[in-house]
Amino acid sequence: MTLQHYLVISAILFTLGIFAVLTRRNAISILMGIELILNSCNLNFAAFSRFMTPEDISGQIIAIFGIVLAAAEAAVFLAIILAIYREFGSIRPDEVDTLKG
Amino acid sequence: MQPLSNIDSLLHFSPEILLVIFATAVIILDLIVKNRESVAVAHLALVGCLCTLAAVLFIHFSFGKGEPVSLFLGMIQLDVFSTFFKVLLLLATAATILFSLRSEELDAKLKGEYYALLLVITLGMFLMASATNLLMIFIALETVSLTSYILAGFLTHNPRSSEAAFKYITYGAVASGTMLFGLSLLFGMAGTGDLTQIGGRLAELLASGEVSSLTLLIAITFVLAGIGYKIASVPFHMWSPDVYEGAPIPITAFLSVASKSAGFALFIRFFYTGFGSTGLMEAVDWPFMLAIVSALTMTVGNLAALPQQNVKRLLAYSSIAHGGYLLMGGVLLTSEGIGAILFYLVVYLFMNLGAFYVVVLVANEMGSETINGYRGLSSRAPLVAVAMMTFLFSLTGIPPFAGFFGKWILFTAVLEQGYYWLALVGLLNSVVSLYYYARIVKAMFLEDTSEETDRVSFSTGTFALLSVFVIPTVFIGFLNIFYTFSNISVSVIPMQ
Amino acid sequence: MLLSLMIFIPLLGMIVVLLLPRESEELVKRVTLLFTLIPLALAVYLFITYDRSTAGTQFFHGPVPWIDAFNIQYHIGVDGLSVTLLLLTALLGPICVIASWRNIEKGIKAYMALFLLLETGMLGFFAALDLFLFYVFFELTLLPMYFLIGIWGGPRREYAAIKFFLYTLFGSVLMLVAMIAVYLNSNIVNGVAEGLRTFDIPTLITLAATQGHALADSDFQIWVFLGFFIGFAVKVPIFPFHTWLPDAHVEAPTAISVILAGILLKMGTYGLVRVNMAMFPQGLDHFTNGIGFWGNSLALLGFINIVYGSFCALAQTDFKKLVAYSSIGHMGFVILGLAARNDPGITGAILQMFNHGVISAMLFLLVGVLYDRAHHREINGFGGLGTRMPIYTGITTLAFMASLGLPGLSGFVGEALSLLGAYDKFKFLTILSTIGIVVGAAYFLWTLQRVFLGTLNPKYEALSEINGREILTLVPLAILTVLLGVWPNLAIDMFRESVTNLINVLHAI
Amino acid sequence: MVVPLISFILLCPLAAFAVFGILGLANKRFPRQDYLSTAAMLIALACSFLLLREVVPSPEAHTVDWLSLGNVTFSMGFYLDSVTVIMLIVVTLVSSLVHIFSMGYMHDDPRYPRFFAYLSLFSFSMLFLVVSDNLLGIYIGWELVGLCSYLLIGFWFEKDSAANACKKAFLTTRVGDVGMFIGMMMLFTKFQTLSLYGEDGIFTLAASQLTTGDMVWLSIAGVLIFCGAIGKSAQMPLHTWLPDAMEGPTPVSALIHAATMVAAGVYLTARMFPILTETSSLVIAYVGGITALVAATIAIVRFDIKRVLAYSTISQLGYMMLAIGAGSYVAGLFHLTTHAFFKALLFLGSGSVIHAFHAMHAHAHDDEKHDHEHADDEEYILGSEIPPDQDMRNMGGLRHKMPITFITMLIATLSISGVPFIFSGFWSKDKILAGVLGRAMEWNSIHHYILFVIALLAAGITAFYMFRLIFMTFFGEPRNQEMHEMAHESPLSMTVPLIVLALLSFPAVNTLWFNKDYVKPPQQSHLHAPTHAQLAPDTKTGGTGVALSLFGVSEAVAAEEDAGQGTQDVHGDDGHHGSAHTAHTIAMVLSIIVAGLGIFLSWLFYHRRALSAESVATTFRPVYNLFWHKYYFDEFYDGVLVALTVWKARLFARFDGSVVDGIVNGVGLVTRDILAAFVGFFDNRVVDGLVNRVAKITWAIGGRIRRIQTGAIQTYLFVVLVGIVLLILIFRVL
Repeated sequence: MTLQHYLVISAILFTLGIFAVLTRRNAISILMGIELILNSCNLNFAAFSRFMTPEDISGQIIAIFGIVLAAAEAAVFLAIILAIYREFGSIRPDEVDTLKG
Repeated sequence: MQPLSNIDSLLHFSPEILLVIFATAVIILDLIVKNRESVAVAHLALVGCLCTLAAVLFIHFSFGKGEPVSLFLGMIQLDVFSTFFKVLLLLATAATILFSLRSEELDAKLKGEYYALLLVITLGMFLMASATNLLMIFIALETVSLTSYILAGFLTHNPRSSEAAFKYITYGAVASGTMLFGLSLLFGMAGTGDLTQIGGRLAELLASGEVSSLTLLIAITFVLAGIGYKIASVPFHMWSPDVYEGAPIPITAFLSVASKSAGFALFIRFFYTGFGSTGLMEAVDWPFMLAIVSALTMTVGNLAALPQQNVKRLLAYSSIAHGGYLLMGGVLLTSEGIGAILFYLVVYLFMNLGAFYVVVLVANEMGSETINGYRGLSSRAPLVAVAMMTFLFSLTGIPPFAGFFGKWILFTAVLEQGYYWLALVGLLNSVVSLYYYARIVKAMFLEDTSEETDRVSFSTGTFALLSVFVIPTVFIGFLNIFYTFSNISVSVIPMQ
Repeated sequence: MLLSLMIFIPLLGMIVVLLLPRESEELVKRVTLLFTLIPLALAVYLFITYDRSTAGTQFFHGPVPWIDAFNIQYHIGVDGLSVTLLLLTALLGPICVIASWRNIEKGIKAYMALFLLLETGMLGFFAALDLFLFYVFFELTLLPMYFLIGIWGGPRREYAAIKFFLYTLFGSVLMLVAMIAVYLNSNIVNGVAEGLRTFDIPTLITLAATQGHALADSDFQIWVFLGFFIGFAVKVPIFPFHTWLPDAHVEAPTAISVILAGILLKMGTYGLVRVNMAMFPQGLDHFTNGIGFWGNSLALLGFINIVYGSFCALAQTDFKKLVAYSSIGHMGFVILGLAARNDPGITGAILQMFNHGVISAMLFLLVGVLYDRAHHREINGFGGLGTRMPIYTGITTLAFMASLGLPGLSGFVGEALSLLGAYDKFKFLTILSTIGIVVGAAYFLWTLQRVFLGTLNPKYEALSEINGREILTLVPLAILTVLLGVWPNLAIDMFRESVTNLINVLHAI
Repeated sequence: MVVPLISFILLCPLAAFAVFGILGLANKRFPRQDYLSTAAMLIALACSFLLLREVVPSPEAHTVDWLSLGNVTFSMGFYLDSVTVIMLIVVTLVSSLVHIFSMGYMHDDPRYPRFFAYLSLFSFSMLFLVVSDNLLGIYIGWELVGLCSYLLIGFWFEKDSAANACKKAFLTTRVGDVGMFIGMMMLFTKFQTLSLYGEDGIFTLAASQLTTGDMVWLSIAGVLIFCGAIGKSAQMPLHTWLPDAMEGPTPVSALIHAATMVAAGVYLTARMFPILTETSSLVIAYVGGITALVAATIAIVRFDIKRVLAYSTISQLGYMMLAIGAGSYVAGLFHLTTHAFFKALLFLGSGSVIHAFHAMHAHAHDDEKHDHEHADDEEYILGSEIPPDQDMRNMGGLRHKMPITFITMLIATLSISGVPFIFSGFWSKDKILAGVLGRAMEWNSIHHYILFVIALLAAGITAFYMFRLIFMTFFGEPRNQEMHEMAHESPLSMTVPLIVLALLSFPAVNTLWFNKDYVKPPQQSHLHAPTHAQLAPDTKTGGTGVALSLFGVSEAVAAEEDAGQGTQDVHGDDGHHGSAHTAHTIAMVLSIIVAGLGIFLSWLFYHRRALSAESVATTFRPVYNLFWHKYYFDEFYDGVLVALTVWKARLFARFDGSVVDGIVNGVGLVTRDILAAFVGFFDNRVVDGLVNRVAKITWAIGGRIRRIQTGAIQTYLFVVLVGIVLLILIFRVL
């Protein structure tokens, strides 16, 4: 397992995340896409930290912070989805488009 | 300079700490106070701002007169630049709190959280203005983002507000995710999170060919995605009109001024410290990229603003356009350019907040956010109308208002670097902008409402606050102090 | 000091007016009149005490440091040209106040306040010796004008107001670019920067004439010239930037039309003389040396203005629009004269500036008088008024004759001199321009016939004769018209030296 | 002494006008404006006589700086030589007489005071024109008299016809004036001055500086300046305004459109005499000659008494132009003075006739007349419709009713027809003919022979139609009994001026012109070889004149001889002296013959009725039509006009169909409706349209950008993606 493998995987994850965010017709799926993106980043940090600067663990610290923030974000996101559901009776992102122009 | 250890840093960090303390205090007070109508909470938050301001200034003048100090092992840096933005941000926050006091759309039950979040978001922006480490940058960014999502969606039982929050967070999450990916690449290439070292490292690696300029380009573009989303620059601007329209007006005002300023602070520090080295710029000509982005941004913002009917939305687009103007200063790599940005931000703070304040007042009195709601305002509330006129023409950049002087030094800086096309685009844009600003003025002054409506009376406090914005909007340009202040503040930004 | 007093007294007046209670309209008017009369008195004093024997600027105030960051200074002073136009401005001030005495129904207070602000802007513009100050005053006239047209104007006032605003702003941003370019180059000698940059007009003029200075580079001058030129061309207005003028004039209330035609148009030409000609002689040379297309371009524009404006005027059936287009035609003579770059040409142009200010003011006042009575301006809707209102007819005839350049009245001198000067350089264009003289006579006489001669239109049996207040506004102008017609030296003495000086600058290159 | 006198002469009428103006502005009336103005004129007249002594020995200019630039100075000033003085006297004299005449003629006009004010203003302007010593001054006076004629023709501006006529007059003359102004510009650019006299005046400079190379532009300049004269003196092709100008009150026609203003053109040409080149002189001569002939032929067939006089005026002016063009400076000016008197007399006489009829007319068909005046002005202005009180076909046998008018007008007619020896008209006309023939013989140029013939013909025709007028008006049976009954002799205020003018039609009072030392023609420095020669006829006949005016014909020849000797030593080559001598004799004889012939014919036609004008008219129908339709000048213009009017109706409905006629209004129509409307259209649609288009486009783009903002969050994110990709791609490509 060299660095490249990790990078490729993270790249794939990132792309999948973006793809999900763009195409899913359900807010939850979008949230999952976002999580994919964030995790690909974390993976990057960890991998770089492991291979580039073995003696310095700052990369891994960043990854941990990333996970924390991702969690926080997920919480807020879910709360907002609830609100959306309350107001719109649906969580299809394309139905939430009263603000436009 | 040698980074201070965590313990030594705490004193220098006192403003931020104060903010945290006050945030918690606000929540506690809110729990204590039973009376829903009491404004004690807001006033406490206001006091918090003032104390923080005092602390900021105290630290600035007591410790080394703003000599750069690196805190927490190089996580954040305390210098004139950050101090400048801290003052700016505190002013914005205080103003927002005052707006919120007068705004009638906010839910009385949630005051405590509201003001607490305002203080927290300020904290996040402080960090944005002073962070010098990738990790800190990311944390700061996320702090600001998360709180602002909540604030945007703060109006429960208001679908528009919820929708704004939804779009905001979706967009924001993706953008910050993208940025984080870019950061990870940078970290990987440079092998360090310290912004001050990244630049040098990357330059060396480029020279030695260990890093391909493509990777660097991708990384920079991804970072730009995150920052561009904060300062709402094309093509990362599309969230802002919807969010600004849906969010509570005070929050809209706050976002349009404070988070834009913080975004610029971050942008300047990041790009000038991180990517400022000449070798790097030969590999990736990001200034030129930004020049194009800024031209697009102001053009799109102005043109899209033309047909708007909702004043909040119109101002949203106008603030996009102003983001474009400001970005011009960022592509010049000269201290004049940065100084121009800072000066313009000061001016922009007053005129834009003022404009939004009038929007709040009108929304309260006439219950309308559309241009038609402003018809005949000159006869119903002349002073307010005149104030709004001042703000709008200042935004257009017409002498003798401060907005003109802001544009003036901005364009001087741009022309000095020979970016004639960019200056021309900017100036023509400001001509276009006159048209939609004037539509509001027209509604207020030129179209007299057929039915002779009675005059609306406002409290003296309202006028006092209004004048707080009007007077600077008229006089800033004529005073030397502001120019010198903004020029000093850029001294710490490294220039190649 | 005296000059600053003169400039800022109207501003003071504005504040005073704003502090007055809105009920006491008469008081507001009186106060405004007072605050416009003081500058007039000062202007007359300037006119008398001005030392006609020197070209240099006089009655300095400043340079007082203002914005150190850009070495912007508060610096004002007058030379012969400015003093003449200052007098014109100060004279039209009270006249317009009197003209607005009755026919402003709503918001008289705001009206007067804006008017005073406008006057400050105009006075300051003509006295400014610092380029930045110059620009600020130039723009300062925009806002009050926008509101004065937009609030108190006619049916299509909103359109007219914003059109005026956008046009002028468009011009002035190009001017701004040019201005900044001048500022940035103001300290570069032989490629190396030395000393402070400056906005000081006299300094800049000398710099632009010194060898090796960045400002003296001919290409630079050509571009900067263009920038400023477009800015002023919109104000003058020069074809094809003129289309705001008819709308603005038609919609604006009488007094404001007077100011528009009398002063604001002159701001354009004044800027051409003060900045474009004095500061960029090489740029000017490129457009007026009579070689090739560009060498004739300025004169060509003048010619187009003359002929085009006259023909447009001929096509109008709206009295006010006709006068508006006639102004375009007359400003053409100014451009032509300036393009000639010689003694008669420039003197003629300046005279024409002043005289047109006086005459067109009369014309618009007269149109206003008729409009207040008949409530329309359709020329063909009148007829035979000569029998009903002889005095009015008499004054109108005088104004028309002056405007169509009848010798013995002031209009002639300026036109004739401009043409005499221009013929020296641009024979063909000048001869073609004389078409304007005939057409000018044609539309004025034709109007005279349709409105005043022939059988009286029964609708206007009961039309009342022009009243004392209106005569009061017209007589001073009429006197000036005749006086300068028979004694042009009275005006020329003021700026003869300045013109000679300017010509030396132009020939120095 | 000179300057104060002249200033005083100028100030009197000006003051008279000023009083009126100031009082008018104060909305008051000065009841006796007429006395004031008349008094002013009489004083001016007295002063002008005083000037007689001042002028000789040497002409001089008195100037002040009027308009001084850095290195150029335009001075205003007086130039006083014999010609000036004579002109002054003529103007003041005729003007005063007209003032007096008007007191009676205009008496019951509602705007009585204003009329006199205008007259004063006119007199001032005319005098200013006469005395000023530089082109600019002349131009100023020139335009001012134009204004006055505009005001006075349009004095009865309620009549649409009058309103049209005055506009037409002003514009037509203006066209000429522009030509003159261009000429002035040419001279100015060459000499950097507009003063004529003095060592740095145009004439001296022209004489000293110019080379044969400059002849071309000098000729052009000369002709251009002459354009002014063409307009003012109603020479072809700008003559059509003068007949219409008869819309004005008759005294005005007498003063402005017969005696003074129209003569200003001749005066100007004479002033320009020194810089006239051969070419420009020839052009002038031809214009004058053709005008003289054409106008005369038109006059034959008019029935409107005032129009006959109008055309005769045009013709006589052509005569003067011809004289100047042919180099007979003195002759031209001499004819100017004599003509001023007898033509003024004729007009005033006709005025008194019209007055006689008009008085009655006012009672009889007032409203009816009123109607027809406004019925169809187009017709009316074309002259085919004649107000009955001016129609000679309604007159006849008036000589018993109004003897004074008859006698005086007869004298004038004899004078204009050139009845030999005792009438001034004969001498002046004879001088001209002699001058032309003389020039022809010296240079034996075919042109001048042609011109001479033309002049002769014109002289004959003049005699014919003038007597036609007399016969139709005063002799024979009254054609319109009813009108005839009402007719009566005019009041004293009107007859006195007639008598005075009649006296002035005798040569004795014009002796100044016969004194060859008094009026000296200036040198023409720009003619080829025989330059000096052309002076001969003048001086010669000048000499003769003195003799003849005092004694009979018999001595004339003798006097001529020594006059010849006199001139011989001046420029001593016999050849031309001989030619001049013969020229003069021939000219005199021929002129007498043609005059007699003309009178005789008209006697046959209109008194004896041995021949019937109708029959002749029918036999020579085409010719008659040509004359009747004034060579189809107006018809031609109207033809163009009709076409345009049709267009107009279709294209520019918004223009009212106001009555338009004559070339000026024709051109006016073209420019006004076609060109101007096009330009106006262009301005609205194209220039303004462009601006609005830009605005629209900008707005449209705004709309597009809006549409991208669909409201669906995923679209936004997609845009982000695309944006990032594009940015990266761009920078890889770059």
